[in-house]
Amino acid sequence: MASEAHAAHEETLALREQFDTAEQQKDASTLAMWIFLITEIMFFGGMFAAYTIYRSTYPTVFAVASASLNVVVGAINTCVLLLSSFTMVMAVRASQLGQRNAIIIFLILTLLFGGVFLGVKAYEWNEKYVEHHMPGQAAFHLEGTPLQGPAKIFFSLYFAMTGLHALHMVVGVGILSVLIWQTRKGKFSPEYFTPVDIAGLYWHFVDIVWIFLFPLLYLIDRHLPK
Amino acid sequence: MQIPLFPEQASTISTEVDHLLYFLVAVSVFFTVLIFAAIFYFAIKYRRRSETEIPEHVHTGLTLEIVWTVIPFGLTMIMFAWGAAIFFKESRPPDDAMQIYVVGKQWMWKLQHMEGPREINELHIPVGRPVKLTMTSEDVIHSFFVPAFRTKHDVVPGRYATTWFTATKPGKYHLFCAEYCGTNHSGMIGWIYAMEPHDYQQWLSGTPKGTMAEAGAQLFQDLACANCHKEDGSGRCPSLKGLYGQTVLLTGGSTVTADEAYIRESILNPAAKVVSGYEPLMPTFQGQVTEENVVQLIEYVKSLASPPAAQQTNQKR
Amino acid sequence: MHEHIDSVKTYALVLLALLACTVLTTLVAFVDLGNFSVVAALAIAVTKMLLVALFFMHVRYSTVLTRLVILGGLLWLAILLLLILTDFFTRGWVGFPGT
Amino acid sequence: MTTAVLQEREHYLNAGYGLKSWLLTKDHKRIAVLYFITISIFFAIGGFFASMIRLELATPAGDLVSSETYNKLFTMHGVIMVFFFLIPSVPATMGNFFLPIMIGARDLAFPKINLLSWYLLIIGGGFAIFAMVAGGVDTGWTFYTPYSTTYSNTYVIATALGIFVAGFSSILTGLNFIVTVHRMRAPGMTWFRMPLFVWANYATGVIQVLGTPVIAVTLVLVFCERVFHIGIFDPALGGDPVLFQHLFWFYSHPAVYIMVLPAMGVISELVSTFSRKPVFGYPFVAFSSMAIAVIGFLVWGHHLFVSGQSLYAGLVFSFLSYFVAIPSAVKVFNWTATLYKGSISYATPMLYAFGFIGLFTIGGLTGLFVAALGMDVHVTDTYFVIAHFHYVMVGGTVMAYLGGVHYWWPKMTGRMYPEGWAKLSALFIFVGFNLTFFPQFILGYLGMPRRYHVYPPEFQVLHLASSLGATVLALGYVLPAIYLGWSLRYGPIASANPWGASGLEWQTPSPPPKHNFDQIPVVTHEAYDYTTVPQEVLEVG
Repeated sequence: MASEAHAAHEETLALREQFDTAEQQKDASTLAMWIFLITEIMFFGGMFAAYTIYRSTYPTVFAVASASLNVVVGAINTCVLLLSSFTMVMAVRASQLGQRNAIIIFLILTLLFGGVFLGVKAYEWNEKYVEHHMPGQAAFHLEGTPLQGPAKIFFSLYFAMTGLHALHMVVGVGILSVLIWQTRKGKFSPEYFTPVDIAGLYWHFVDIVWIFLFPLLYLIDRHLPK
Repeated sequence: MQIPLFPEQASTISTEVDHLLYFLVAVSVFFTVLIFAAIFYFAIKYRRRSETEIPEHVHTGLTLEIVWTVIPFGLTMIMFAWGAAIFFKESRPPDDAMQIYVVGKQWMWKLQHMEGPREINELHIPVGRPVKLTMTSEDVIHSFFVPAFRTKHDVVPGRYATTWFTATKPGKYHLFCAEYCGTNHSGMIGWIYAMEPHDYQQWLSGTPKGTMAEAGAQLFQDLACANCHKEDGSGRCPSLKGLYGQTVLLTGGSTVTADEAYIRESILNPAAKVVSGYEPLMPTFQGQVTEENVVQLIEYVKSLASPPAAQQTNQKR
Repeated sequence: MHEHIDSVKTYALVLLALLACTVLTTLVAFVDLGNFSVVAALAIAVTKMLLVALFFMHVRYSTVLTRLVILGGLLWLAILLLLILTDFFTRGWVGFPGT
Repeated sequence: MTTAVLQEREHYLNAGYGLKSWLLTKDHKRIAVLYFITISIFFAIGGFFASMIRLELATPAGDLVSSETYNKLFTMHGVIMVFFFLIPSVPATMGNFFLPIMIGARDLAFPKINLLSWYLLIIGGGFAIFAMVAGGVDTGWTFYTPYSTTYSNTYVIATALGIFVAGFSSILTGLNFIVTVHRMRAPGMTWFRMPLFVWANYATGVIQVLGTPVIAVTLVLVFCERVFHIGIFDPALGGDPVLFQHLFWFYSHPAVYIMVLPAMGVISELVSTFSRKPVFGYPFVAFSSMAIAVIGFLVWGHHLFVSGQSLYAGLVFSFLSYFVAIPSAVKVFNWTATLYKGSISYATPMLYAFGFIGLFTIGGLTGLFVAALGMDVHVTDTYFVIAHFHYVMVGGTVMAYLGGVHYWWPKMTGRMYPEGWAKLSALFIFVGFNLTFFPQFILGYLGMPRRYHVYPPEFQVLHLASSLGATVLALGYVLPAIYLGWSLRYGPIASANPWGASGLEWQTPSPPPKHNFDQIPVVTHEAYDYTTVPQEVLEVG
């Protein structure tokens, strides 16, 4: 393979012309996805930094504002997302085994759970909107009270963090749809299923972000009397 | 018109900063000359004499690598320690410093003396006496910069920044805003007049009467603060007598030192830190008082710190 | 690296553990642990992250390079948070004039 | 070799004609050329703003443009030069073109993503240019809050969006480079056989990948705050503007190394080739790139010494800042030592390399001034800082960029540039640059604040010297644009290896074929082994 001329292989999905072997191509794609995920860590990291600073500056206001979030809905939604991660990894497993129908079923389930998560998120946001919890909204619920400023910061972070998380979910849903279509067309085999594999990595990463967002946003000092 | 090549030294710190400068320049000149000389020397001595020559391999010397890692590192540590020593001095105003309040806004400097006089874009100070500036901004970030004093500090909205200097030479010195603040940033300039102490007293006596604390006391009445903050502690809110400088116990068990920042926050955002044992009843005064009013109120609260009261901590119940 | 195919049982157990952790973290939040509330919440979250990463993301079988990349990412996040905190947590330390 | 022969042989330039063959290309070499054209345009725009600034500052009064316009001029100069010229400069052009060839690969690992990066830069640049044309932006390239979020009524959002999108271009380039270096090296191309240019671009990739997302999210927060008035950095609501500065500089300080590290890589190539010796202390130079990439992330707080950051954070950041000075010094010493007992040619690229080493030394040493806490209090936000970073960014990066362009010009275009004109323009640039920026050190220590439209009259003489220097510098930049353009058609045909260099890129024809190598090379020796260069090739050079 070393001194192979460039035209030695036809370009296919499983092996593009710049690579020598399928193994090399798969390694490159996986590595690229992991590197992309650490850029995502830093992307969310900027907001986690802002969150850390403000929560330590305004602990009580953050607790009060956090208490207005619906903890039951939040917990259920967390479980839904974890379920979707499970179905995703099952889809990857099915691709390893080359079970095309199973891939499709698990991908559809993942898509479904992702959709439920987004739906619940939309419901929660709507609730926030109706209750005038949105910063920047006219008649913010704490307008005029001394809590107003830091509470606005909490809700700004809440919407920015959950919003960007949801945006990642939407992108994930798009990717899943493409994968389902590609699986139906028979693009994947036990020898080549890199797209399913790295889409899985992405989906699990988005799950991990939520694993941190849930306690940090919903569960601040719930024991305090309100 | 004279062409300056070196700024005036007009404060105690300025000579120290300049000494550090001499050291840094000496190190820099040494290394710059070394590198330039080496390049010129090698480039001429080892110029290519035939197109086909291939010079002999020179092996990397580990010793050399260590030498030119360790020596510069040692030098930089001297720079670090020296710079840090000056910075520490610049950061900690002496206790006996004369207090000036500075409020920056687009695009002017507003300065208040404790004795009452208020100035715009001009500051009169005596030489030989430390001057502490407590600074805030009404809008964007500004920066209080007096090149002749080698003093600069950003003036950030929403909080107090402090810096200090002791002028050593009477004269008229530039005051610049050094942090970009919008359209007329370059117009946000003024003058510092450093004066002999007796000239300063003379200048002071020619200004209107009424100290900052008195202005603050008036505000305290006008804003009806006294209705709740009763001096004997019988009001719905804690007494402010002797508060300044004390450790205050807060709801939730944490404590805070009652400094300028805490008093300012308590006026503008009272619920942020509530004194233990009190209800968060106080309304915010954001929008009702200017930054200048706030510093007058602070001066008033500070004036209540009579020595006997300062012995007790400000905890109710 | 995909010669390793985990069993459905493994994945199901991991899922159960994750769901249990979710319930646990929710319940713990209602117990007054003082400052340890945050510690508990983060400890559980880190556990969940490890479960997802090691099993669902196959970090257990991944190459040294991949692990280095992940550790690098977490290390950089720590740098961002810690060095910002050196500022915010030491702001009051200069001392109070007059005391 | 005659023109006829050149035209017969298929290479990347004649592998297809027409706009589509360029705009949809996946060939890293063509994408590099697209980048080259793009950033040259941005450099011209940024340079135009710079000349307007220097023209205005020739007199102390604000007589040429209004304050509003002046503020927009320096903001757009900074935004265009930093985000649309310096950050893509070396990696996106020469890195893109030569990194795969230097490690013996047919292309980058992800050619489509590479093309996508270019389109992202174009889209980002489109937003920035829209902001300029629609009315400009006046926040300074640093976007400090609350001015940028609440007080400025210029096109902040469009500009921020432009930077956001261009940031992803930078991330994807870095990602592509890292994966390529890990996975695409030719047989025998071990890590310590890679040219130092590859090491430098790899280290740059690490910074791009880890730093850029933070500025992206910071700009998102600024965007939200500006649009919805929600107060993440707004002091009126309890927010902290200094937090913005932390997040901004977490990226923007390492970004300085994104700009200068690849330039250092170019210098390693030039110094080695034109003294026909391996770079002295190769592993130290390679590791110093990695050290700069890592330590560069630990020092951002030195931009905040007077901002109201805590005293102790200031100490920590000042201390750490000195650590990043060491690897830079190690590089300079090693380059200089490479000249020792070499066979030194005075070809134009080498002149630029000499210029780089000298000017970067001054830029680096003045960095020690601004890292010293007590000194920085006086010189920060003055012309001293301006002079310091222009010595690094222009005296350093732009010098290396031009040196690299001249060095690889024959490889990229198949034509030689005119040596005499090139030497003349290198001289203009060196003299003009020093005349422009050296007086600014003195101005800064005198206390001349940066971003001043109107200034006290006693500073005029030094400002005038600076403006005169800028004229010479501008001439030095216009000349290459003319003679390089001329050489595309009339320059002498270049041989495969006109310099007698040793890298893999010189073992393919000029210009390289579409797939870089007819045979993937097998690497059997260290980088910079000039004994492997055939005698007849050396004679041609």
